[in-house]
This record gives sequence, C-alpha cells and structure tokens, in this order.
Amino acid sequence: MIALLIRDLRLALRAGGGFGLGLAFFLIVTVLVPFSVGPQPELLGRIAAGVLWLGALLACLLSLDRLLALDYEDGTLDLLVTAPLPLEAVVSIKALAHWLTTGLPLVLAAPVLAVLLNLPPQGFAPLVISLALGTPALSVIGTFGAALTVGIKRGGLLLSLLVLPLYVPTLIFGAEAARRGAMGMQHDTYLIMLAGITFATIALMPFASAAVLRMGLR
Amino acid sequence: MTLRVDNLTLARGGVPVLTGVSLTVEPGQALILRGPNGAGKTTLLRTITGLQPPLSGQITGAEDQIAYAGHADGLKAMLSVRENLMFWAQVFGRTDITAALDAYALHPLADRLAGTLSAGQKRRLGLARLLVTGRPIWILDEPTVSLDKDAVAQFAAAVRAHLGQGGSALMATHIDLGLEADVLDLTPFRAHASARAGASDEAFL
Amino acid sequence: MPDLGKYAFEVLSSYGATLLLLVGLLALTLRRGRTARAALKKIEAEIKQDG
Amino acid sequence: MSIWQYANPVKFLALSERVQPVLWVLAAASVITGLVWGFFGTPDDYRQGSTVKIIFIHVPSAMMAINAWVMMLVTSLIWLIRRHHVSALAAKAAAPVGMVMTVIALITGALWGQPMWGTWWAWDPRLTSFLILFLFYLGYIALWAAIEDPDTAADLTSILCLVGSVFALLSRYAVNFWNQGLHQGTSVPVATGGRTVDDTFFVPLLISMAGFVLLFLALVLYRTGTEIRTRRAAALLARAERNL
Repeated sequence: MIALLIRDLRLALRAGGGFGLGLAFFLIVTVLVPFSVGPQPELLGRIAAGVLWLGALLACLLSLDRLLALDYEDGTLDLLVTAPLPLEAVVSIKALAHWLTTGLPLVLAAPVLAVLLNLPPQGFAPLVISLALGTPALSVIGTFGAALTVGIKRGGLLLSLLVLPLYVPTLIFGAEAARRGAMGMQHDTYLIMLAGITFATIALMPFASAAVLRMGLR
Repeated sequence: MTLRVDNLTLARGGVPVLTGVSLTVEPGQALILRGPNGAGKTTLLRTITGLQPPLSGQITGAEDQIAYAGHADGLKAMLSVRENLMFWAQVFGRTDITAALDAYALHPLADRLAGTLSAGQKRRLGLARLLVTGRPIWILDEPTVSLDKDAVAQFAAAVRAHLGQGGSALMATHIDLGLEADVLDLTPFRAHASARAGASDEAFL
Repeated sequence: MPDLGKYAFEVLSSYGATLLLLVGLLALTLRRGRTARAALKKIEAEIKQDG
Repeated sequence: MSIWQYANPVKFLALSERVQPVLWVLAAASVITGLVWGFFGTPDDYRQGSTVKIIFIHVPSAMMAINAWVMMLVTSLIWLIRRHHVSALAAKAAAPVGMVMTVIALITGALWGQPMWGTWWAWDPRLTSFLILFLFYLGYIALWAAIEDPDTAADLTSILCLVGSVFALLSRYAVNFWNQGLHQGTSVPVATGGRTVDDTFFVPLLISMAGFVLLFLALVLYRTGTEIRTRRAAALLARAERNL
C-alpha cells in the first residue's frame, strides 16, 4: 500500500505529473478576482474567505480526471485488481495521494493568497483549519467521481458535472466557517459539521468508489 | 495449486459468447487457448482472472494465485524500468527484481524511463512483471505481441522455468513457443445464438 | 377570463411556461416512443423473414 | 402470482399497454380539471392577490420533483439487488420527467417569489435545494447518456442515485444552516392532518396534485416502454448479427 502511495507521489512530482497545476490555478483564480470585482480592500476582505474556498474547490476538481483515468488507460487498474490489495484500499490511497499533491499545497498556500485578498487577521486561522478539514473530503468525493467516469472517453466535463453537486455540503460548511471566522463570529459548529462530513466520507466513500470501479472495469 | 474451471458461461456486451467451458491447469502445465478473433479468449481470461463475473459456472484455485498480463502492460512512462518493476514487486509483497531483469535481459535498460522504450522492450518489461509477483498461475493474453524472435525465446524460456518450478500458465496465443503445452480450441464452446444462458440481452428477446 | 389584477404577468407566465414545458416533454417522449416502436417493428419483421 | 413476474420486460410491456389508455385519460382529465378550476374558479387571496393561482402548479410539480427522485432511488435499489431490467430502465425513464418537474417548480417559484418577496430569486433554502436537485438530475441523465454498455450504465447510475440521495439530503440540511428562508411552510401538511390553505383552494389543489401524479406515471410507463423497445431492438440485432 505504501508502494502505491509512493509511486503516485513520485509520478505527480515528475514532469507531466501535473503537480503544482492545481496550485497555479488557485493562484491565478485568486489574482483574477480583484480584476473582476474591483480593488476595494474592504470588499475583497469580505469575500476573501469564500473566494479562496471556491478557488481551492475548483483547483481540486482540475486534477481529478487524471486520478484514475491514466491508470485505467495503461492497464494498471486491471493489474491492481489482481493484486493482494482490496480495491477499497487502492481508491483510498489514490485519494490520499491526490490530497497530498493537491489539497495540502492548497491549504498551505491559502494564507499567502489571503493576504492578497486582504483577509482580516482573525480570519486566517479559521480559513486554514476549515480548508485542512474540508479538502480531504473533496479528494475522497472526487475519487468517487473519477471512478464513475473511468471508462468514459473525454469524461472530464462529465466528471465535473457529477462531482460539483456532491461538493455542495462541504463547500457550504467549509466556506461558512471561514467566512464567519473572518467576521469574528462564532464558527465552531460549522467546523464540527465539516469535520463530520469529512470523516464520514473518508469512512464510507471508498466502498462506493471501489464498487463503482469494479463495475466500470468489467 | 490446480486451477479448475467448471462449466463456465460468459457474456460480452450482454450477449453470451462461450458456454460450458471446463478446463484444468495443473502445476507444471501450460495450456494454450486457440480460437478465431472474437471467440471469447480475452473474455475467458479476464473472467478467470476475476476482472468480470461469469454468467454461471465455477472457478476454483484462482483466488490470490494469478498474475495477469493483458493487452496493456500497466507501465508508467515517467518511471524507470527498475522503478516500474519494483513497484509491482512491492504491491505483491516482494522486493527482489534481479531475476526478472535477468530473464528478459533488461539490465542495460534498468535506469531508462519506461516511456522511452520501444514497443517490444515495453512488452518485455510487462512480461518481466509476472516474475516479480511470485504468483504460481500466469494468465497471459497474447503475450508475444510486438516481440522479436530473441524476445520470444526469452519469453519461452521464462515460461519453461516457471513451469519447472511448479508454476502453471494459461495463455491465448497464435505463436508456437516450442513448449510442451496442451491446446484447447474454444470453437466448440461458442455460444449458440439461441442459447439461454442468463445474459442481460435475453430478457428482451 | 378572470381578472388577474396587477399580477397578471406572473400568473399567466407561470401557466404558460408550465404548459410549454409539459407539452415539450410530451412531444419529445412521444416522438422517441414512435421512433423506437417503428425501429423495433422493422427489425422484428426482418428477423421473421430470415428465419 | 408474484409481482416480480412484471419484471419481465415483455410481460411488463403487455400490462403497461393495457393500463396506459386509462391512465392517460385520468391524467389529462385531472390535470385539466385541477388547473382550469384553479385558474378560473378560485378567488384571489386577500394577501397574495391572484398569484395564489400559481399554487396549483407550483406545489404539485415540486412534490413530483422530489417523488420522481425517490422513485428513481427505489428502482435503482431494486436493480442493484434483484437485477430486474425494467426497474433500471424505469429509473432512466423517470429522470427527465423529474427534471422537467424541478424546472417547473423553480420557474413558478421565481414567478411567485417576485411579487411576494420583491425578487426573482432568493437563496432561500428550499429554492436552493431545488437548484441542487436540478444539478443532480442533470448529472444523472448525463451519466446515462455517456456510458455505452447498458448494464454498466444501469449499475453506475444506480450507485450515483444512491450516493446522490445522501448528499442531496445533506445539502438540504446544510443550506438550512446557511440561510434561514423566506419560503412559507408546507401547504399540505399531510402528517398533521391540518391544513394551511382554505378549502376553496385545497380541493382544486388536491385534484391538480393527483393529476400530476397520474401524468408522471403515464409518462414514465410510456417512456419505460420506449426504453424496453430500444433495448429489445438492439438485442435482436445483436443476435441476428451472430447468426450470420
């Protein structure tokens, strides 16, 4: 299992692996926001938390279509099915690798980008905590979407269409926690709800992803 | 471990293709499947491997015993030959890949990225993967595609050595490998168009 | 025609849009159904001929 | 006699052909009665004016938008557990109908909301939930369309329906947290037996609701028949090709 994780991380880091693509996308989206809504600091500060959450979510989405599709095309998935690894573990590892290469960098980059968007000082901690709690759910749910569309040619757009509605609860609780935190309001409830969603999806979604993957490989 | 297949019925795309397939592969034995294109060789091999469920019938002795090599080799272009092999060895809980590099003369290529290999070299690497799994039953679907004469000889030698160690092999191939292998022609098992085997299309006929 | 007062636009367009959507759905459903029926009939006839 | 014998596509078709004429007549009669009565035969509300007439469309379509998804959930489960083709195809047939119902509920909701709340669209929990439901319908239909093998398509869409239902409920709950709404309470509280609407509105509303249910059933039966015929044609063709 560790071998699979290491291989995925290594592949992501090598040329063409797409590491940093999500991060670059996150940066560009954040930079484009002031161009589209205007440079007023108080306006930017008000929307910063929400914008960063949306940017992180879209950046996560960006790399999902390669998550399983590449392994499907070169036959790796077929071979992994015969390996002494439950498919549930395979998809969990895949999701973990996706989070480590996409979600985690986003969490770390968020405070820097928050400065650009003039996020109030009290908002930094809630933003980072909510992203750290929420992005794993995005990766796990995204893996399910990737498993659903694995056998479909040019499934990228369909993948977004399927995954985005599933992201709604995570986005609502995560962005709400960050937003309330930035306004200096109480936001613990939202963080707890967010953590609940994340843990529940981590516990349950791999079963759905593995089931779907088995059907798709037939 | 003996691989035993009893009375297997298979469908492809909702239509039955093979019915009543029975075969056994004993340790040390190689069995070669023959049949025209579309006869269901790939479907049969994939089913025995466990990649798709049969409509009916029993497969015993396959669980966690099979190393499968299909049309795609499961290689990552951005990993070196050594890294590719090492990965598959580790997935199967092993660490030694020297024997596999030896068998297919891959030592000179060991540090090349798999993406820079020729088709034949990739295929050799794909077949070398079988050796690092340590699994006794090899299921091979057209293993000699894009191999030259020397590589075919390497492959035949690898299979012979595998059989010598009590392993077994089930393969679909048109090339004569010079192995003392049994041959099973799939043509008689071809499902009749009117056959009722439980394939999904039949509900609509 | 009842007097709809100042909300005439809202009420009328509600009914209008609904009617339009339902008729559209019905038309699409019927067209697809007809095509499928015809295609099946043709295939069944051909197969009967052959054997 | 077991109900499952109608899981056989051919038997199902025969039964559905017999039921459908009655169903279509009943559906047309009750939809027309409900809506005509509602439009011409009800007084204006003292508060909402004539916009109250929208209730006869809005409430039934909103109800069917949710019921259609629930029906898809049940048929998906039946497909996953018992693998009856009719069940999977019925789910496929119901999705576009459910989606149109969702769109109708959204449009009429917006048209009703404009004079009442002073805005076409408010991010009210109920409206938002319906928008999310619409997205789920869209994804579900797109997934059906994208997969070539019909059995795989049925499998994958069934699981999407299951997982989607959980997330749809979760979203419903989440948007409640996120924004308390403007939307009035439910108009037909069946569970309590009480009603919040006056009798003059309630009777035509009930007729209209029954009409929408019947219309949905008729449409789904017809569309399921279409799906079965399409599959049958493909199966016959596949068999003929193999005989050559």
